[in-house]
Amino acid sequence: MDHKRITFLLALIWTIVAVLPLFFGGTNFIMHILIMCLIWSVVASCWDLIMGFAGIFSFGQVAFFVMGAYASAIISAQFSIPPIFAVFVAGGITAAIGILVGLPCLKLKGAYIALVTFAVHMILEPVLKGDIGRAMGTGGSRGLLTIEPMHIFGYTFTTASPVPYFYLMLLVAVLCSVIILVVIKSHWGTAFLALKDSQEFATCLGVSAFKYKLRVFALTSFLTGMMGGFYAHYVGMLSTRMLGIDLFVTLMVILVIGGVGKFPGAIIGAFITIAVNELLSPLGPYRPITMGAMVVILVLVLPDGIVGLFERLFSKKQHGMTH
Amino acid sequence: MKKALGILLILVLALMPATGLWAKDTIKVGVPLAMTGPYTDTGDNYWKGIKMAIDEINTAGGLLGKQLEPIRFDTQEFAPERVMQGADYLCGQIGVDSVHAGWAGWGQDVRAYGKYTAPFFADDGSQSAVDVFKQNKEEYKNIFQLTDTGINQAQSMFNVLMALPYEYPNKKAVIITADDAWGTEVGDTLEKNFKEKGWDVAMHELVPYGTNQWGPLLTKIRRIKPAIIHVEIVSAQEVITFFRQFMKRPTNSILSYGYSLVPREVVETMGKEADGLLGEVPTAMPTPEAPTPEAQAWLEKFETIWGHLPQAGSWAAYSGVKAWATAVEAVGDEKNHDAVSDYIATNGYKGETGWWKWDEDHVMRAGGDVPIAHYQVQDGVMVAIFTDPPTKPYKDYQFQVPRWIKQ
Amino acid sequence: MVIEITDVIISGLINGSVYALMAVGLTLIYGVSKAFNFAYGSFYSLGGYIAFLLFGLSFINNYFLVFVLAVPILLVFGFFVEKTLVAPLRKRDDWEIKVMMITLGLALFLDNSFQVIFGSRMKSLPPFLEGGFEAGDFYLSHQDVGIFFLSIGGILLFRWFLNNTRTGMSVRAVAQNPAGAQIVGIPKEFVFAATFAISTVMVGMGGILLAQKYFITPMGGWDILVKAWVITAFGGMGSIRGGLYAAFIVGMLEAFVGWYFGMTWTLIVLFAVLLTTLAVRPQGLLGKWG
Amino acid sequence: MIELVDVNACYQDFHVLKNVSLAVKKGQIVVMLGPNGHGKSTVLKSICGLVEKVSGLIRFEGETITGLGSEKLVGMGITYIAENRELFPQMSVLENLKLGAYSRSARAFEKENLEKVFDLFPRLRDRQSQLAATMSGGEARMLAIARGLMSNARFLAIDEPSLGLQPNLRDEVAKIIKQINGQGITLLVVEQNIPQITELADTLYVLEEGSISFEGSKEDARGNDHLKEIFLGM
Amino acid sequence: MGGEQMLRVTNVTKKFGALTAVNNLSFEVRQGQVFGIAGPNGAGKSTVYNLITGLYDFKGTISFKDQDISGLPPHRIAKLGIARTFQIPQTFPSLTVEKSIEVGSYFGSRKGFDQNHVDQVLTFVNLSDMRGAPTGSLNLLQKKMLMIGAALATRPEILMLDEPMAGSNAKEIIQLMDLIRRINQDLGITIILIEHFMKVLTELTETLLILETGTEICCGDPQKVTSDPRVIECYLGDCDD
Repeated sequence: MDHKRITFLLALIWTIVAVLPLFFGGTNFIMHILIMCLIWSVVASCWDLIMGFAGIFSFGQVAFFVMGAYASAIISAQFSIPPIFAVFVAGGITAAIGILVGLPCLKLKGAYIALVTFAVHMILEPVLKGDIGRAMGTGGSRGLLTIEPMHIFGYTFTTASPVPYFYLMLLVAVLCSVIILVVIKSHWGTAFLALKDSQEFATCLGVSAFKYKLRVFALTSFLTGMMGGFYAHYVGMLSTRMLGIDLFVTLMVILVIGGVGKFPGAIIGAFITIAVNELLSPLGPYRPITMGAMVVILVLVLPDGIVGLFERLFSKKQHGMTH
Repeated sequence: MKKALGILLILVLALMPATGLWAKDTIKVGVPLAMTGPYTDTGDNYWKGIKMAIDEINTAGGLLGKQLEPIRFDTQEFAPERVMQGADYLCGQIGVDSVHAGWAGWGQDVRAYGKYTAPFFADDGSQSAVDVFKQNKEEYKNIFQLTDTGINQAQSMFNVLMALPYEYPNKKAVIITADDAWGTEVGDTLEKNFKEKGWDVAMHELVPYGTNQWGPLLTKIRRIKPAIIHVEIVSAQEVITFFRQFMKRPTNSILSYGYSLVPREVVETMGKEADGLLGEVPTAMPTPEAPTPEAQAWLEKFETIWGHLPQAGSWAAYSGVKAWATAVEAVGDEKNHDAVSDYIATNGYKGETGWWKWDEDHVMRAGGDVPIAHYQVQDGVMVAIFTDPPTKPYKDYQFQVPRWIKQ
Repeated sequence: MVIEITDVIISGLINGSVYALMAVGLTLIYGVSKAFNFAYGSFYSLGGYIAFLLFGLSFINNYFLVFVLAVPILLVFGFFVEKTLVAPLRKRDDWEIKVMMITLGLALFLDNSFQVIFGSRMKSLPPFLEGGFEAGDFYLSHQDVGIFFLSIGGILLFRWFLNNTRTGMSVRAVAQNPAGAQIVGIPKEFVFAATFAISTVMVGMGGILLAQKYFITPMGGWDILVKAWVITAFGGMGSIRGGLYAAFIVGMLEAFVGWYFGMTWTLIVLFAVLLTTLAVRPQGLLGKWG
Repeated sequence: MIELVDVNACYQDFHVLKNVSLAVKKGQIVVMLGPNGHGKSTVLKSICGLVEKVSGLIRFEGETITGLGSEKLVGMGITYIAENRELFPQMSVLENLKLGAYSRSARAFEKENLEKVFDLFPRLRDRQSQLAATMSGGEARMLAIARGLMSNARFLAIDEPSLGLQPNLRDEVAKIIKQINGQGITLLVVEQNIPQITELADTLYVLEEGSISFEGSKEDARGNDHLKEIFLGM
Repeated sequence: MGGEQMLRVTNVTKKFGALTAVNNLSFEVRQGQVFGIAGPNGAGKSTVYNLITGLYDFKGTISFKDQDISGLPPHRIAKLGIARTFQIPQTFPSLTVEKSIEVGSYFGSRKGFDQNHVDQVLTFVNLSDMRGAPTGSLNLLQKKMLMIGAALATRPEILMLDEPMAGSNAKEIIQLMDLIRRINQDLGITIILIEHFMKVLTELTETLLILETGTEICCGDPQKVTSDPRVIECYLGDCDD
């Protein structure tokens, strides 16, 4: 998809999302879901950036998110840093961990990278719950029950009136999507694609696989960690339950629906997935069954997600749109 | 396969709007419980009690002449934002007049539902939930805990262990708990108590859920030969595998399972094999024989409806609904949430075993007519042998020295 | 102390043998078709549930009959899944990630279907061997010995199958050189589906073997998936011998770490060892097919 | 025996063969020449069912075989011997050979063919248990040809047998090709580094840009200046 | 002839398992030269390229303008001024023609990205009309041109071409030969050329290296080399034409 079309699509999505509070502003439940949609849309976009564009099978996205959330909560509590700064510090910490995780991954291939990054996810829970975590102030298995709410210029965002926080998150999500767009559009994105298509030729043209792969780890884990921070200060509570398989699968479904490597598909995917998940909620145990069935069917029927479907419809008229 | 899935999907989509239709003029009751994921079974226990209470009220003509209508919400794994979503959905979106939860998230729930006014009944059994409550008693006045905290429950377990008519061969204890909030709360309290009484806690192990290879730990236990082993993992798989592997070469130890004796599978799977195990249930309806005729009637009714004896939480959740209904009758307006909450807090509720009184932290403290019951599995059935506090033997039931202890 | 360490070693050996059976199945699919099966753990539970259902039938009263009936069911199921879900994706450039996604979806579907059909409560099977060896403080149950020998036997049987049967050789051929396999007339697509089916049988049999000891639960397979995955990568994806060594190393490591440091450390140590290994040898202990 | 009429073949979007027509008669050796990358291998692979998108008519002994997969064709007696050998590296020589006789029709003759092959390549007999990966280029080439023979093929398509061979072995390859042909096997060979093989040819084809640009005997070819220029380069 | 020494390969050996792909090879390339490498398929020609550009590690030393480049990662070597193409055209299907050229300009050029230079390169390789097209839609010749263009965009001092003529017809060969000449003479770029067509090599190159199973058979003036009996025997066979 060319950049003009992505920009247009982004503008369209965010405009629609921006007016949603006019309809749902009074219903906390829906506003809350919308805020979660915004958060997941950024996290999923980051995942898409690293997996879809850079072609690195990183499965550590949820782990980075949780790290960022804990880091921000702990920093703001222990060093009394205002949350609005703490989230960036948390992003920085997560980025540093992202680079550390990225280093061994440079040498590895597809499924191994998936394993190493997923290993980070698996280790995180015992670490956060165990002695190390408790020493850092994670509250062990009880989790953190009091996290300072976000406040800017004396205004405190509370969950009781979510509309202001919705707009704050919208601003953050717009900024993140612009960052991702700029990255895709800039030489970074070109480097990712070139490395993904033909690493040999790309490196022989001077593209440093090392540098750009580490950068994508750093960037995506920074943004993801930062979103974790925003999440923590919004919800006000944290536990290692986030590391359950549910969230991981939800993010995967977002990508399946949105389309891998089809930015801004992940954003659309996030809104659809979270909405469908809520709609299916009354079905109780049939909800995950339906979600699972949907993934299976969608991968077969709509392998490039919704954006891929649009593209296919477009490219029939307009030749030459490769994936 | 594809076709079948497609049909399923269509069915689901077709069913969706149907769930959104509610009959008019009912009182809506929120029921946020785990319907999927690892806590499904505990969610089920609570639901059975809640459903029984609601059906009872409805068949008796409803509350203030209106039928009760439960609105369920799947809390999944109690991720913080999920708990919040539940509160926003049930209280914010639907506008229910009371919420009956079970295990709902160790304090996250207090926050989430405290924002609203509808009376909220939870079975957290957690000191951290009480701590959150104490931060703002006015704001959280609609929150009611149906059971005592883990600290007090653990204290009670210790009291009973010390009161058993049995002479311990040594003063060595082993504590194994799950690495969750409940497990650590119980484990830490027990360790403190043991140490105060001059016992040696030779091993205090946290284990992750899903542990079912106990070889390495049992190896250590066999060396220690403790007088008491306390296991606190509220998941049948773990405690059964532990027991079976322990029984291959048992030590002369009393096996205390605390709250982890109560998942229905434990006794149902093992039957008489489980004889000798100790455990406890807070806010309990002692079995097999209830303390009062009303309670006995309730027990029998539960068994007729669901086909088995009540599990931990069923009766507590049932009583929560009844307590709220009593208060609503007294206040005369289900929408006056504050008045209903105040009524419950000051007047309590008279249940099958006697009076329920919430303390100033809105916790149903163990004792009086609603004590913690301590059980031993005897002949394949959970038999209440003690109640606490105060620690006293229950009816004529006797503690039996487990068969694996060689004296 | 000696008895304690013997106990730990035996516990490591028995777990290692079962891990080996599971890991060999996973490494097999990866080695042959480069597909990563996220639903592998769910197939483990599936095996258990099939056995549970079979034991519910009146004419079935022993494990032998269960195995005889369960194997073809698992075989057909695995074959069917490969043909309908995995094979259609193989033509795509990004099929690797698509296969991961579709099998993840399948896992979600299966696990929750188990939950709806069988309930979230665990299911148990009758023990297949009673009693045990006893010598002083030392005890070894017959069941564990049985599990050990059946697992090892299963792997040896599989090894024999790979080395000595025509189908087995064609599986190895596709793994080593798919183009070459096609040239000599081996139906590649069939071999892909067949290996998928065989690996389903292996993990399903694991599920049946362990059901009595560890029970069957709807979500019980995830643990198995993660372990098998770690072992596979540790030993070298696609290397059966590597997987075998890795399985026993992991089994021992778990036993010793759990005994010495505590159970919560096993996962951390496991992954630490894995990461260190991969940092030094990105292809795992034993690189390709061995 | 083999006949191609207006065959087209594509790899992904890349149209490799354009209306190729050729014929190989029973018992013949036909040699195909042409610049690298112009589709010679694709012709062989198309015949042997190794190219996904093939259209046109391919006939084997009068029977249409267009679109059939290699697993069928190998059974019918059509076998491809790849330029880059495509052996199974972690298997022994014997295992490689046995797999050569994978098809149902070849299984019955496995023992017999094994003897024949060992007679043809005595060196392989001595190295039955050696892993293919550890063999030298020449031995591996022999093994590839031997594996092809194990399929009991009546038609062999041999792709650049000289690839990676030491010069002194080329004579041997030519000799073997002659011997194989002598056993009654029809051959279509792509080879331009071994003049001896060109010498053996009953018919020569030249493939340029995916189309046949020359068909005729070797004598005709010698007289053709264009051919000299494009592929002999002198 | 007689320019400064650009690239020196000294005693380089590369083994893949039991196979020795390159065996104790030494040669040097001087500035402004067109240096040819020939030899039968599988003689190790492409491997030599992979060693020079840092894709594989090896024994021995390779130096570029007196700087030892052995062991440097490929992107560093590219940045020093060594560019290459591949025998099987490698392109970036996710990128357009212009973007692909930009990759070279942005990442490989010491002078940094320069739009004018990209435009010049596009014109030079005859792809200005296709700049917006996705690389997947190109034909074989265009893909080769694009590969050469991307390599040129790095402003290399040495351009290494791997069988550029493979799969081309007579007309295209002439076109490509002309392009190579222009790169060498107009842009002053030293060229190393792997090729099968003897005619191309004899016409274009000043020095010709013949490889056989990774070993040097002969090296020197192409006319002399092609008349060397050892070469005729190994490479051309005793062709009676």
